[in-house]
Amino acid sequence: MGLREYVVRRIFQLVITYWAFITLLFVLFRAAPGDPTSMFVMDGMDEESRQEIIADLGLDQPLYLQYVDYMGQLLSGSFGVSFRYREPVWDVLVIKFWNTIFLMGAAVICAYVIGVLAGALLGWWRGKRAERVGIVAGLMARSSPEFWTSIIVLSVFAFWLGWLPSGGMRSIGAEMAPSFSARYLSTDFVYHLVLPVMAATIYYMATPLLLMRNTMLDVLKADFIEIKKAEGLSELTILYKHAARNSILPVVTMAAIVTGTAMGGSLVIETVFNWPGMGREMVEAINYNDYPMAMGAFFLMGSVVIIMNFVADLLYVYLDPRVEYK
Amino acid sequence: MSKLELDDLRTYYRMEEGWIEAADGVSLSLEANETLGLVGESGSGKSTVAKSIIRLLPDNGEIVDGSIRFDGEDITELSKRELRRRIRWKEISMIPQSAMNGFDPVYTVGEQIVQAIRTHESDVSKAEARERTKELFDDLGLDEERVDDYPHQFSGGMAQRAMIALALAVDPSVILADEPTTALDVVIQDRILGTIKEMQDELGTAMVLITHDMSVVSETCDTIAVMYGGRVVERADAETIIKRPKHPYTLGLRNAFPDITADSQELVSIPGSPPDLLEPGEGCRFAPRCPFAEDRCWEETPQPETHGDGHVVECHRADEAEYLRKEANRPETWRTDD
Amino acid sequence: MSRETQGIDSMASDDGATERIRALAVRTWRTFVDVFEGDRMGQIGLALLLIFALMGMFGPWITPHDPTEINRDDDGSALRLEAPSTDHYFGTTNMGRDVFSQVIVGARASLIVGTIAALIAVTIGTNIGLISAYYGGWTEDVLMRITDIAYALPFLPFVIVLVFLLGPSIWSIIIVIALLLWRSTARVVRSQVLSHKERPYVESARAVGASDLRIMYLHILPNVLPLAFLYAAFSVAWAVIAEANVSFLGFGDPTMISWGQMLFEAYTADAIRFAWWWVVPPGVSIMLLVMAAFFIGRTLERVTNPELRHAE
Amino acid sequence: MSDESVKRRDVMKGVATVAAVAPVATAGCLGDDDTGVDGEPVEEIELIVTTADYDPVRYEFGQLIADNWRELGFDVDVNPTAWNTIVDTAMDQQDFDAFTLNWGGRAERIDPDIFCYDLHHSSQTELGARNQVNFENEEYDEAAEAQRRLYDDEERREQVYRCQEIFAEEQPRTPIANQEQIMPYLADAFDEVVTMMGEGLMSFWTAVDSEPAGGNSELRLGYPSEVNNLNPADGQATHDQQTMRLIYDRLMRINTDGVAEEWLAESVEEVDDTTIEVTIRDGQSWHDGEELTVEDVKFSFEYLGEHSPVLDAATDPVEDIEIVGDRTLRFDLDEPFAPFLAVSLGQVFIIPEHIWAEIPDGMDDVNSPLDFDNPEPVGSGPFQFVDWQRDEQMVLEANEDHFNTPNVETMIKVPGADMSTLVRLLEDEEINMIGWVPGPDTVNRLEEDVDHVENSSIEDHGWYHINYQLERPPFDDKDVRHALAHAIPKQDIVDVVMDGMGTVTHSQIAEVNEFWHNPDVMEFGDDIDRARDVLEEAGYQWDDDGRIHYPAE
Repeated sequence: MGLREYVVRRIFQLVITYWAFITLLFVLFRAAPGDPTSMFVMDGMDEESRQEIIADLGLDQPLYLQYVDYMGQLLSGSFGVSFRYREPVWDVLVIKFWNTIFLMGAAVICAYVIGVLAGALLGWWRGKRAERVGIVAGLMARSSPEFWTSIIVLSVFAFWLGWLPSGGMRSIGAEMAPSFSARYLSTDFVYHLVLPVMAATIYYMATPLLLMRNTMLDVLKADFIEIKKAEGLSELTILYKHAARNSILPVVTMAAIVTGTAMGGSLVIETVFNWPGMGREMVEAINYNDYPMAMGAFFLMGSVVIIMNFVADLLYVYLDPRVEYK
Repeated sequence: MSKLELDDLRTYYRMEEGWIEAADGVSLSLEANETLGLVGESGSGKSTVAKSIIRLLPDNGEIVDGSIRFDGEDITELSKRELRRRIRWKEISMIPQSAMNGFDPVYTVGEQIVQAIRTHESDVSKAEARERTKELFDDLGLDEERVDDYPHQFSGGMAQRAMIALALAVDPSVILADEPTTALDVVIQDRILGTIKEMQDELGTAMVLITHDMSVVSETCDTIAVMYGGRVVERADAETIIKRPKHPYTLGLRNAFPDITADSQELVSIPGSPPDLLEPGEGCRFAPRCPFAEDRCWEETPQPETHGDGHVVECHRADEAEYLRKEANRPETWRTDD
Repeated sequence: MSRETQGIDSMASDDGATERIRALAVRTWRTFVDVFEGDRMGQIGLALLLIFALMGMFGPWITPHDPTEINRDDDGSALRLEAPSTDHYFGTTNMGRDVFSQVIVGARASLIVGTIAALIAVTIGTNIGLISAYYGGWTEDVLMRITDIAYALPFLPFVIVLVFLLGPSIWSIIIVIALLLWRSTARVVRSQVLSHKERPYVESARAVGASDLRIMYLHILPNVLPLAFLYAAFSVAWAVIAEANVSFLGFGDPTMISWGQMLFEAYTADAIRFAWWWVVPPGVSIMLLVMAAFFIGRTLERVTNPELRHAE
Repeated sequence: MSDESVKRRDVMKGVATVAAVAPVATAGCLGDDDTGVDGEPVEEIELIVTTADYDPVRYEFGQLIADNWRELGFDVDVNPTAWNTIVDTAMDQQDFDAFTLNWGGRAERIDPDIFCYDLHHSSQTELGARNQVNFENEEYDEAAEAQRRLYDDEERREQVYRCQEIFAEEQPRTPIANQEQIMPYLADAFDEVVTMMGEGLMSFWTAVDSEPAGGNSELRLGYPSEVNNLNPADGQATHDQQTMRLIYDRLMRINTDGVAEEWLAESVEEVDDTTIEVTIRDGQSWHDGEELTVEDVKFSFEYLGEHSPVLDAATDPVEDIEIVGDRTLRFDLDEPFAPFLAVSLGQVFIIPEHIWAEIPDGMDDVNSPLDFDNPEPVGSGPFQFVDWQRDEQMVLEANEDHFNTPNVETMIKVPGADMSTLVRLLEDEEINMIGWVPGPDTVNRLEEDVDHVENSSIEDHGWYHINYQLERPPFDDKDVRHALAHAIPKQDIVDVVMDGMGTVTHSQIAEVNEFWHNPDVMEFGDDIDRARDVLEEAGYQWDDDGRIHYPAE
C-alpha cells in the first residue's frame, strides 16, 4: 500500500471516529438531568419563566429534531449558543481554547523533552543506583494526581518562596494585548505560565520517562549499539543520536495518549491555578448545566486527541523508515 | 613485536551465584596482515575474547587478569576516553554477525559511515567523507548510489559488504570479524570472504575471524586458535590444525564440518553440551564430552604445551595424537551409549 | 522452546482441561512468587497494598474517632483545626473532625473504585481483545473502531460528564471509569492473542474439533492472563487517580469519605495555607496507594515479559 | 383556628387509614406487646442537604440537626444531594420530607414582600412556585395580602409583623440563622468602604460610594464565579444583575438602610392606590451620548415586561404606562401594590430604546432578546463598560457625566475559580476587595496574620432554614414541627458550623432588617427536653428501642 493510500484510509477512519464521537456527545448531553435554569432558581425565577427559557433554547423539541439541528450546526462550524452566556459557544471557546493549548501544550512539550532525555539516561544507566532512584521518582510523579502536584508546587513556589504568582494568566488590570502573538509572548504571560506548567509537567513527564527507559533497554541490546561503541563514538552521541532516536517510536505514539490525559488534566490544573481555559470552562459549564458549552469544550478536547492520534500515526511513518503502511 | 598480543587474558562475568569464567587464560598473538581464526562452539568464549579486545564487555564483565597489547601497549590500562579516541575503529574495528542489525535502522548507511570517518578524522569535510564512502562502496562491489539507502533496503549480502565498508572506513590495523557470514547463504558467504581477503591484502590489515565453522577458517586463515570452555585448547598455523590436530575437541569439530578432509564422509557432531563455566574448578573442561577422557583428565587441568613449531595444545593425551586421530575418524567413537 | 513462545497448552483433549488449568495456576503462582522474591519494589508495593486493604476492610472499626463526628473540647466548642497531637494523630479539620480517622476510612472508597473499576475494565478489555483477534474480519474491524473511539475520548472530562449524568455516587464513578479504562487492555490483549492464534497448540485444538469458545477461553486466555493481570494493576492505579480527580473537582460521592474529597474540602477551605496536616495525609495516601499499584505492575511486567527479568 | 384543626384531623385520619392497612398483615407478630406502644412508628425522615462542596454550612448543620432528631427517636436519613437535583426534585416537584435551604439576602429582598407573600401565601403552592412546603393558612394569607396593599409603612409593618407571628407559630419552615457577611479588602487601598446588609461588599453602594485611598483609583473586585452575560433581559444570576445595575440605571435604588430612594427618578408620587407618577432626572444621557428620554423608560418596562422572564414578576402589576410630560410618566397598576417602589421600580433596568428596539429583529442569528449576548452594553449608569475577557477580568470605567459619579475611576471585576484563588489574589494585592464570604478559618487567618487585609462585616437578611413538606406525615402535625424545631441546635450551628459568624434567627425577616423585623415571635431551638415534652403531650410514644410512635388512636 502506498503512502497516499495509507493517508487516505487513515483520513476515512478519522471521519468515522469523528462522527461516532459527535453522536456520542449528543446522546450524552441530551440524556442529562436538569436544565440550565436550575442554577438560578434561588435568584428569583418562577416556573413559568423557566419553561419560557427552556422553550427558547429548543429543549422542548423531539430528540431526533434536536439531533438533526445539532449535526447541521456542527457541519456549519457552530456549536450553538451558550445557555449561560447567551453568546455563540465558539466565540467564548476560541479564546479559551488557545489559553488551554498554550498551557497544556507547553506542559506536554516540557514533559516530553525532560521525560525523553531523562528516560534515555535511565536506560543508559541500567542497573545503577541512579536508575533506581529515577524510576522511583518517575513512579512517584505518575502516582501524584495533578491537583496534588499543583498543591505542592503552589505551596513551595507561591506561598513559601513567593517567586511566582499563585494563579491567573496575566496581571490584573493589564491592558489586553490586541494581537495574538502579543497575548502569548509577553513576559507577564510567561511569568504566570511557569507554575501551572511545572505542576503539569511533573505529572506528564513520568509516562515518556518510564516508557523511554523501557524501550531503551530493548534498543540497547541491539547489535548496532555495540558497533557504535566500537566505532569510538562518544557516549552522548550513541545515547541520544542512536539509542534514544531508536527508542522514541513508541514514545511518540504515546504522545497522543498523553495529550488526551493533558486535555483532561486541564480541568484540574486550570481550576487550581485560576487559568481562564477550556478545562475550567468545562467544569463550570457542567455545574451550570450549560450543555452547549460543555459539549463544545468536550468536542474541542476530543478533537485535539483525535487529531493527535492521527498525527502520531503519520509521524510514526515518518520516524521509522522501515514501517509498512498497513 | 606482534600487532596484537593477548597474554593469559582472564575475562569473567559476575553473577549472583559467582563468577562465570568466560575467558580463562587466553594467550594469542596476531601479526600485521595476518588472519587469525578463532574457532569454537557458542559459549566457548571466543566472542568474550573479541569483546575484551575492544572492551565492549557487558556491565558485569571484567578483565580480571592478563594483558592485551596493541603495538606493545597494554590497552587494558587505557582510560575509556583514550580507548575511544585512539584505539576503537581507528586501530581496531569490527564486523558483526548480522550486518543488518549492525547498522542503526533509522539512518542511511552512508550517513553512518560518514559519521564514523568524521569522528576519527575531524578535518575531513562531510562531502569528502561521502566521497570516500562512495569509493569504498565501489571497491566492495556496491553501487555508489546505495549510500543513501537505509539498511533495511539492502539484501543480507550487500549489507555485509556495507558493513565491511564501515569497518574499513578509517583504515584500521586490526578487524575483529565475529561470524561475519553465518547469516548468509553459502555462495554469498564465499564471495564475502573473498572480498574480505582481497581488501585485507590490499590494505595490509590484520584480522581476527571468529567463527564456529571450521570450513570457513580453513580457507581464510593463516593461524587458527580453537577455543573450548573459555580456554584456547589448541592453536597453530591453519594447515597444522586442519591436517594434524592434536586436541580431541578439534578432532570432533573437524568431523562436524564437510570438506575439511576427505577422510570422513559422514558428518558427526560432538555429543553433549558446552560446559557450565560458573566456577568450573579443576579438570579438563572438555572431559565430560571427550571420548578419550581418562581419570587425570577429570582431576587436573591440562596446561598449554608446545608441540613443534608454534603448535600449542592443552591436552593430557596430546602425545597420542596419531591414535586419537584415527579413532576420531570413526563415527562410532562419538556416539554415546544411548 | 520457552513457555512464552510455545504457549501453555499442549493438550487439546477435554479431560486434560482441569488438570491443565491447575498446573497453569501452580506454575503461574510459582512465577509470581519467584518474581516478587527478587524484587524489593514489588514487595514494598504488596506491603503497602496490604496495609491499605486492611484499612479499607477494617477502617470503621480501627479508627480512634468517628470520622464524621465533630470533636469538641470540655466546654463543648468544636476542636477546629487542631494541630496533630496524641489524641488526633493527624490533627482535625475545620469542622473538628479527626483527619487520621478520615484517612483510614477514606481508603475504602479508593480501594473499591480502584479494584472494581479495574476488574470490570480488564474483563471488558480482555474479552474485546480476545474476540476481535480471534475472529478477525468485520468483528475485529468493528471492535477496534470502537476501541479507537474510546481512545478519542478525553478521559477525565468524559468521566466527569458521565458521573454528572448518572448522579454522583461511587457506583457511577466505578462504571464510568471502567467504561473507558478497558481500551488499553483491549489493544494489548488483541495483539498478544494475534500472535497466539497462529501457534501450533491452537491449530491442534482446532484439529480435534474444539469449539471456538473453548479455544478462546480454555486455550488462549490462560496465556494472556498474566498480561491481563498486569493491566489490572495499572488500571487500579488509573482508577484511583481518576476517582481522586473527580472528587477533587467536586463531583464525588457526597455520602462517602474519600481522599480526593478530603483534599477538595481542605483545598476549598484554603487549608493549604494554615493546616498542612489536613492536606498532606490524604495526598500522600493517594500517592502511596497508586505507587503500590505501579510497583506491583512493574513486577508483574516481568512475569509477562521475561526479558525484563534478565535485563535488570 | 378551628378550620385548621379540622383539616389536621382529616389528614390524621388519612394517615391512620394508611397505617392501619399497611401493617395489618404483620400486626400479629409486630403486635403492641412487642413494642410496648400503641401507635404506628413514625416514618423515616429523609433530610436532604446540599453537598459539602456546594455549601458546607448547609451540609454540616444538616448532620447536626439529624443527630438531634435521632435523639428524639426519629429515624433520619441525611442525604447530601447535588444542587441540580435539589432544584428538580425538592423545589420543583416538591418531592421531599425535609431539606435545607438558604435565601440569599439581595437588596430587593429587604422589602418583606417576597419573604412574606411569595414564599408562604397559599396561592404559591403549585409545583414550581416558591411555597414548596405547601403552607396554607387563611389567616396568614390575609395578612400577607394586606401588607401588599398598604402604602403606609407603619400600617404595612403591622401586617408584616402578623405574618411573622403566624409563621413562627406554625413553623412551616424553621429559620436557623443569618450569616454574618465578612468580606475582606485591602486596608491601604480605601479610606472608606461602604457595605450593605445582605450584599456586603458586592453592593451597589460599595462600588459607587467607597472612597479610594490616595494613589489608588481602582476598585478591583474579586468574585468566585464569572458573570454569565450582560443581557438585561436575561440576568438569571444574581451576580449578573449585580453587575448590570452598575451599567444600567433603575428608577429607584434601595439604599444602605434598605429603603427605596429615588435614583434615575427625580420624584415618585403615589397619585392613588393604583397610580404611580414618576418624573425622571433632567439631562441624563446614555453612554453612547444619546439623550435619555422618558420614552426610553416606558420602552424599558414594556420591553422587559414582555421579554424578560426574570423581570416578569416586577412588571406584572403594571397595567399601563402613560407618558404625561417631558420627563413624567404614570404607571397604572391592576391593584394596590405597596412593594412597587422597591421591587418594581427598584429592579427594572432602564435600557436605551434606540438599541433594543432593533433586537432581535435587526440582528442576524438572534431569534429572541434572550439570545442576544449584548457584547458592548450601553446603559446610563454610574459605570460604563470598557472590556471583558471572560474568566480574566471585566473593566468598567466611571461615568463622569453621571449624577452620582463613582469615587473610583475604574472598576475591574475579577472572577476566581474558587474562593481560595481569590484570597491568594487579594494577599498578592492583585485585587483589593472580595465580594464573597470566605470560610471562617480564612477570615481568622486574614485577621490574625495578614496585616494589609481588613474585613468588613455586616449581617445578612437572608436566612438559613429547614423546610418541611407539610403534606406528608409527620410534618402535617404542628406539634411535630414544634418538637423538631425545638430540637434544632441553632446556637451550636452558629458556634460550630459558622464559627460564630452568624446570628440565630426565629423569623423569616432578619433582625438586621430592623424596620420590618418582628422581635416578638415564638422562639424554638436548642431545647431537646422541651421537644420531648411537646411530643409527649401530643401523645407520641417511644418503644423500647427509643423509636418514636404516633399517638394511639
